[in-house]
Amino acid sequence: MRTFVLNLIAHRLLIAGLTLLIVSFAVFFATAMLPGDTATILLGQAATPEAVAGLRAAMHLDEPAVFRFFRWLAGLAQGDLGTSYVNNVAVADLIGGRFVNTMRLAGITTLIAVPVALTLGITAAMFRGSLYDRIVTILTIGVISVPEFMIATSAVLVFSVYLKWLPALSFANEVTSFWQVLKVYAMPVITLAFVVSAQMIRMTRAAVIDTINTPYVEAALLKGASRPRAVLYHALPNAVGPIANAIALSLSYLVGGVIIVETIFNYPGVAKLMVDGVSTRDLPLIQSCAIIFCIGYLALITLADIVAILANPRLR
Amino acid sequence: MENLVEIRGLKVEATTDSGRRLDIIKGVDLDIAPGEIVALIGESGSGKTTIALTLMGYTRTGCRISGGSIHVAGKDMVTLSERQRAMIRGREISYVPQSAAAAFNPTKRIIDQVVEVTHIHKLLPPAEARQKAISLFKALSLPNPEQIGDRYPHQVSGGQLQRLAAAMALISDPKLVIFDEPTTALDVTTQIEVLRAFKSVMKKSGIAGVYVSHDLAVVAQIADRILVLRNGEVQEVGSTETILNNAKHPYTRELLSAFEPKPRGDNLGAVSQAQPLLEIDALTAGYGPIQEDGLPLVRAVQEASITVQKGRNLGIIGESGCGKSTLARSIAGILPASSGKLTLDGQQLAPSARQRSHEQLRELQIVFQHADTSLNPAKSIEDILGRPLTFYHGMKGSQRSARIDQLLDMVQLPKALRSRTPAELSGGQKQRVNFARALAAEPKIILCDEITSALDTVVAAAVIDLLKELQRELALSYIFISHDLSVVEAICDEIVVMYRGQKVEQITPAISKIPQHPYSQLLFSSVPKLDPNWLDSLERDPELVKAYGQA
Amino acid sequence: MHNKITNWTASDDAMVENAIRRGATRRELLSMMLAGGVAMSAGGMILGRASDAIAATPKSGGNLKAAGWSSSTADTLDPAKASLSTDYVRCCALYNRLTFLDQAGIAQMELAEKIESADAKTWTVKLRSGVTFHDGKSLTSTDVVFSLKRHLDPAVGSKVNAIAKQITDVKAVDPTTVEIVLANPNADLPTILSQHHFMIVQDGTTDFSKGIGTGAFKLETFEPGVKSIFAKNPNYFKSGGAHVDSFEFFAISDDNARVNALLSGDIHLAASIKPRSMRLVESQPGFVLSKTTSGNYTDLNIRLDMTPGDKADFITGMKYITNREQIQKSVLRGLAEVANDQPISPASVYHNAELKPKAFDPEKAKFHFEKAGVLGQKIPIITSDAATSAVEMATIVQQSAAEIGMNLDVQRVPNDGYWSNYWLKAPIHFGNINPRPTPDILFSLLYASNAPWNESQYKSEKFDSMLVEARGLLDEAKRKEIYGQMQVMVAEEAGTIIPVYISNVDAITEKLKGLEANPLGGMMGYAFAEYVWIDA
Amino acid sequence: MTLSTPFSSKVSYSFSWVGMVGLAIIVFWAVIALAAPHIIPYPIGEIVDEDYFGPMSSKLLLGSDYLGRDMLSRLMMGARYTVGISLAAVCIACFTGTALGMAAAVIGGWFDTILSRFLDALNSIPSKLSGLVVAAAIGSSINVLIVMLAVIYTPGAYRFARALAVNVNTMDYITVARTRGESILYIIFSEILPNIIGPLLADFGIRFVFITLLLSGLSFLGLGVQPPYADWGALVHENISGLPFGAPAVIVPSLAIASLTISVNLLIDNLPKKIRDRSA
Repeated sequence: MRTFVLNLIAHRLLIAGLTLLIVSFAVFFATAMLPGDTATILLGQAATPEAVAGLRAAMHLDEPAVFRFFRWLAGLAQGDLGTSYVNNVAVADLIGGRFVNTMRLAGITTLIAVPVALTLGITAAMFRGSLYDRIVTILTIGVISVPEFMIATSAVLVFSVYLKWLPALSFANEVTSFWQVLKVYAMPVITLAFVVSAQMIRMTRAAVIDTINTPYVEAALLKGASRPRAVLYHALPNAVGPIANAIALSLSYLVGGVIIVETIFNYPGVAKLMVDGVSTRDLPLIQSCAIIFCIGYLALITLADIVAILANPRLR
Repeated sequence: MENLVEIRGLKVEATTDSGRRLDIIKGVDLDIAPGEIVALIGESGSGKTTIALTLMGYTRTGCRISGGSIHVAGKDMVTLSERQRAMIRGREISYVPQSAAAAFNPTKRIIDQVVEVTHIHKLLPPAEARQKAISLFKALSLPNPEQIGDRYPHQVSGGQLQRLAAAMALISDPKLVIFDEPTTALDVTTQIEVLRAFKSVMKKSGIAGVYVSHDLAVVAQIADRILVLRNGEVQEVGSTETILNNAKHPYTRELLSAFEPKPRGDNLGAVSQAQPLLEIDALTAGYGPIQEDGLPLVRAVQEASITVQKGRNLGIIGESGCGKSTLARSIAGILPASSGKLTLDGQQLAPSARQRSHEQLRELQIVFQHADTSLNPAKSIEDILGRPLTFYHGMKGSQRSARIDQLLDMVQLPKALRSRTPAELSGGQKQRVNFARALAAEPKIILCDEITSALDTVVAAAVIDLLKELQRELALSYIFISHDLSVVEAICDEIVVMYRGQKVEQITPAISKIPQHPYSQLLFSSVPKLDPNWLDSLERDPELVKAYGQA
Repeated sequence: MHNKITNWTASDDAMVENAIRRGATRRELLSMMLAGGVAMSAGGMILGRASDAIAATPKSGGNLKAAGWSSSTADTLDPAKASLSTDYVRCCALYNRLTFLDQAGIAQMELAEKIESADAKTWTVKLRSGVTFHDGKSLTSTDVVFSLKRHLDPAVGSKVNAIAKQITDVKAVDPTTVEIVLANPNADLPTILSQHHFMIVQDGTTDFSKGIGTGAFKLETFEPGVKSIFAKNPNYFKSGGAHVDSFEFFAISDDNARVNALLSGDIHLAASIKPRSMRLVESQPGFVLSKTTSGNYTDLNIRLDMTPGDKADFITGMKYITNREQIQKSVLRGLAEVANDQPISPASVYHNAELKPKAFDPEKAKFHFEKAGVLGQKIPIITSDAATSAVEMATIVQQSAAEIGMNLDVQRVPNDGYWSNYWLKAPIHFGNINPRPTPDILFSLLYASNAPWNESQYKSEKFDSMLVEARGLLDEAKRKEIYGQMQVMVAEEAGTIIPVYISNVDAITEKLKGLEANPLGGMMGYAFAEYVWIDA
Repeated sequence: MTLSTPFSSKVSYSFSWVGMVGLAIIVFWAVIALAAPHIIPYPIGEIVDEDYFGPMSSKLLLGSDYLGRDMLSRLMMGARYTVGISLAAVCIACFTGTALGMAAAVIGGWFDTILSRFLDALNSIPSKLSGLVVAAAIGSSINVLIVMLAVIYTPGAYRFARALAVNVNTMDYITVARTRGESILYIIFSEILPNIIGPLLADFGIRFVFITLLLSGLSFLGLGVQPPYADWGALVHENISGLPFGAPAVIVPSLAIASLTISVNLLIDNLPKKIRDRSA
């Protein structure tokens, strides 16, 4: 049985690897199609034909795209993300600190959003059809229908400009104490939590309701179990798979989808870095960022799959 | 003696999709004395489970108790608060569900679920609860009583799970246990063991019981009293003896008559020169990766050779997992056989349905066990029956419409049903439509895979009669796959017994060929009889049971 | 979105920089150069508190925080490559130039003690002594030679390569003297050397990430696209040095977020805010707007060598259909002056006040469109938020045109890549030109036949010869007259419609003192960090 | 628990009032979108107010925007873009995703594996960033926007439809159809689709909301509908400076987005049910 599970997990990892390969291929060629010649852009007004040709050769831009793809892939495999076209810094150095920032923001948001979303989703399912359930359902739709820049801007206006409780920017103030961490991260995290929670709440509610209607939950109720016990102890463990999947999908947004929040709170994360890369046609940077987002997504999805496998004794 | 249970004028109402309320239980009275086992019997939808559940003050979604009183051990379950009811559930009254496989939580260990009641009601410390569970496992003659609880539900067999469910119900020493068709999903050989285990434990501890079933023969073995229900009303009440021998109500008689030996339409003489219609030669089929020898890893059917004669019916009988359904799927080309040969009316059939010709597909039709899943719920009966007419015979418009009417007529369904969807039909009606669809192709042979097992006794008998009648009219042949010997006996000229993927024996009941193979003997002897003493007097060779029993 | 990404126009912001300084020396030579400068602007002022600021005594200490509007991983500390406003701010903090422009647009000496020439062709630069770099090394002539020669090396990719090309030779005469030889006489050299790109770096520098200069601040942290932190340079050669102890600079590209950061007290200065945000800043106590009227403008360019710009009547029609008052009032909320289709703003002494803006006249426009045979045709106009207010201007022109049956198809394209992919290339598109210190530079860059950024492909031999003639002239009145005529030529003949000169508005907290008007750019010509102080 | 009681032959529909309110709001916006060019009080590019972020008045019912343009007119025209683009994109995404998802479930094998991997790969790139790259590569016109949004949301629709279809695919009636010799297309559209259409519609609703929001997110990044037109998200964004003053210019389009997305979901959660009145 153990080897069976290990095989399943290995299979999932293999699939993730295969997907990553497809992604890297797609990313490379999509970015290679961006208009504007990199060499010309880089040289700016000093772009004489000879200089352009020289730079193209130096950057291997004169080679067929397929060669460049494999060159890039080989580099990636060795952990070499390449060198930024724009400022000649190793892409890994550019991404490094930003990646930590992105992960920190995503991590804190996860810590807040996931428990809240699960609680709301599960309780809504537990009291399905009640006023509470209706309110939660309407609110989740309501919240996701407000553009996130609107949420963020309103929050800044209220908490920073008028009340002056929280800083408007997320990095401008040096963070030294836990209290400051709370203050600095409060607004971006709340904004993001709004954005990612709604879907988690909906999916959790649906998944739990699916399992609530099973004979074993009825059997638990007929054993005299209270409704909360029947839901938490009997229904929930069986809903782990779909819930993990919903969480993974929502959290993947935190890796690459936070560009608006990063912009408004001036938070130096990877998404903003990638936008910079697009503006400056810094292909190695764009490609590396895209690959990071894809790895993040695939890691989350694969993790959710593995959690689902481990949570199911039939597969264990 | 004071009654343990007194139900007076119980009414349960259900709310329909359109918000209309209607009574599904229409004023039922019921008394149960301490230690007495009362059976509730009736076809599906008669309200027997609903009544049983109200004893715990429980109704399923959309239903509610609208009238009457339910006194259990002096407390009225109707007026209690939900919290008070929960105090009683599992502790004073417990429940053994119809399908233990579904009622066990797949993600929890069995022992944890068995002792959960003691935890919820704080009856016993965990260690003691565990000991008690193990002693119950022993009493229910479960193998490895010490360890079995540490397994997950999917790791034990259906019969064992059903007994484990009983242990779960008994661990709190309840005053009343509700058995909801606890053996319906089991094989006959397994059913005997489970019934015996239930009966001995109940008698020993003097617990009262409510036994819900549609199977009169099973009920006869365990119940002291029988309550016959139909459409939410009590038709007849009496001791088991009285009901079996002196039934007054016509519905009860109908139930009883389903057990009478059927007169066989003897068409054997008519087709004296037997012509082979379908020849199955050394067929092997299964699942899993293909091994070096070119055969799959799991061989559900091994080297089966069977011949069906024109105009005659073949029964394939065996218990769950014997490979009979796999055989049917291989014949139909759904699961291509790995080796062996199939010949239909002289033409060799390709293993996969995809490679078979239009005509070949038409000539061999298959009817599945579950009419619920075999009929597309999104389509009307008219569309379901019309499709094969268009597909195979190119029929359109009024011609097609007329033929649909004919088909409905053939399976004895009113024409008014044609615009309905399957969900609006009863189980028996659905199975008839399912069958009519096969007829629409005008096949030479129909594979019937357990088509009556999901039906109530009375309905199943009617469907079998219909099949026989159609055979006489249309010169069809059937391959009838079932685990129910009485059904197969009623319609088949020859019976193939299968065990673990192999054909064990072929018998011909019409010419009194009696089973010789020990497994066949075990199987045949395990079919319950209407005699209340049948179970107690049944003697089975323990060696045989050990060798072939699955429980 | 005011992201000026890869904005080459902005890259020349440096050229127009000036600074305000106490105790700067003046040389006779410079008075001659007055001609090249820009007069004190009437518009440049700090609203409501100019006099306070001048009267107040600077206070030392505090940590200055300010936000610009654009930044990316392309951020650099190499003055030759600086191309964004944030680059200029950083370079101004770290380095010095040989000269700088004061608020009157007059070149003043900074690292140079004096700059002299007999023929305006061979120049001698005498360096100030006792100036040290952040790493302790003294400034010598080799540093200056290295810094200037870099611009001539194509491999460096200097943004002012085209301007630097007139320098044929630079050599160190002695440790404090440098000789510069030009291809042709140019009296404007001291002004040219005041551009940001000509900042002096240490000889042999290849890695600019350390930011070693002679400036008022030392680099502490530099994260491209994120932020920079500077500490006061205790050994600054100017007496007193910077007032603040440290200076943190970054960019917030979202206009609202920038304003909100200021209002919440996170920063002291929010650069270049949109007119629509002014009301919020004004409504909050403790904050003021610093307005700088300069020669910045957004123009509609119609290429003369492509359809429909090859029909003169089309261009005339477009000039009449452009409602300059409405752009000035509605788009820019009054923070602009109506312009007359030529680049020399009223802030310059060379501005031709006789040349009146074309009045909004739909009837005349219709007449000209009909004459050009384009009425009713669908004419695409490329616009982008990359050019300040270009999208709003486009919609105003579009709306006016629609009323006379002229179908202008406004196509907004992303900021990103606008300057490399659309600017100068599309038949009708918007541009955004930052102020330049002299008409010579403006005309050379934008209107001469061989101008690198000839937005409408205007070609006139007469114009070219007038440009050369004016450059050599020492007669101020004559020079002004020629420039006046050239303005008329541009307004009448070129395909560039310049509806208004746009003011720059920086929003600041009242605690920030010492920020003064600078006619040539916001944030005191990007060099504010050295001069301001925080009045706690 | 099914009860076999006599069937009534009458078929009726139940439509809860919540669903009706949702439908009414959608119809309202659809009518506005269709009629907008004929009923807007002012041309949407015309500056009618000397002031900006003007309040509601009898002349300008919803006040004025940041340039002094009439908000009512802009909002009405915006309905065309928000409703039109989102609807077109969500239709394309859901149709493509559903068709491919069902095909993958029915055909299985390599087809399923490759398609699933490919669409998973597509899904793994953050939507706003891929939007940015696409817009940088080929510019942004309405058609590009629709196709881009559709492509971004196709993998999700695919995943969802495939999961549903895989379940249905195990049903016996599909096996019956296969052994009858039916084609893949027949099985997909005639046997599977009708059984998963309900959940698909619910998915359609939530995807519609996401597309509307992504559209507004793209306007934040400077992509989107061409001026002087603007979708609602763009209206919110361009006027967000008016938020501190509670300007109708920013509040009204926000409410419009919320009203549309919420009512789409209310309608889908409460679609009219066909009721055959039978017990339990």
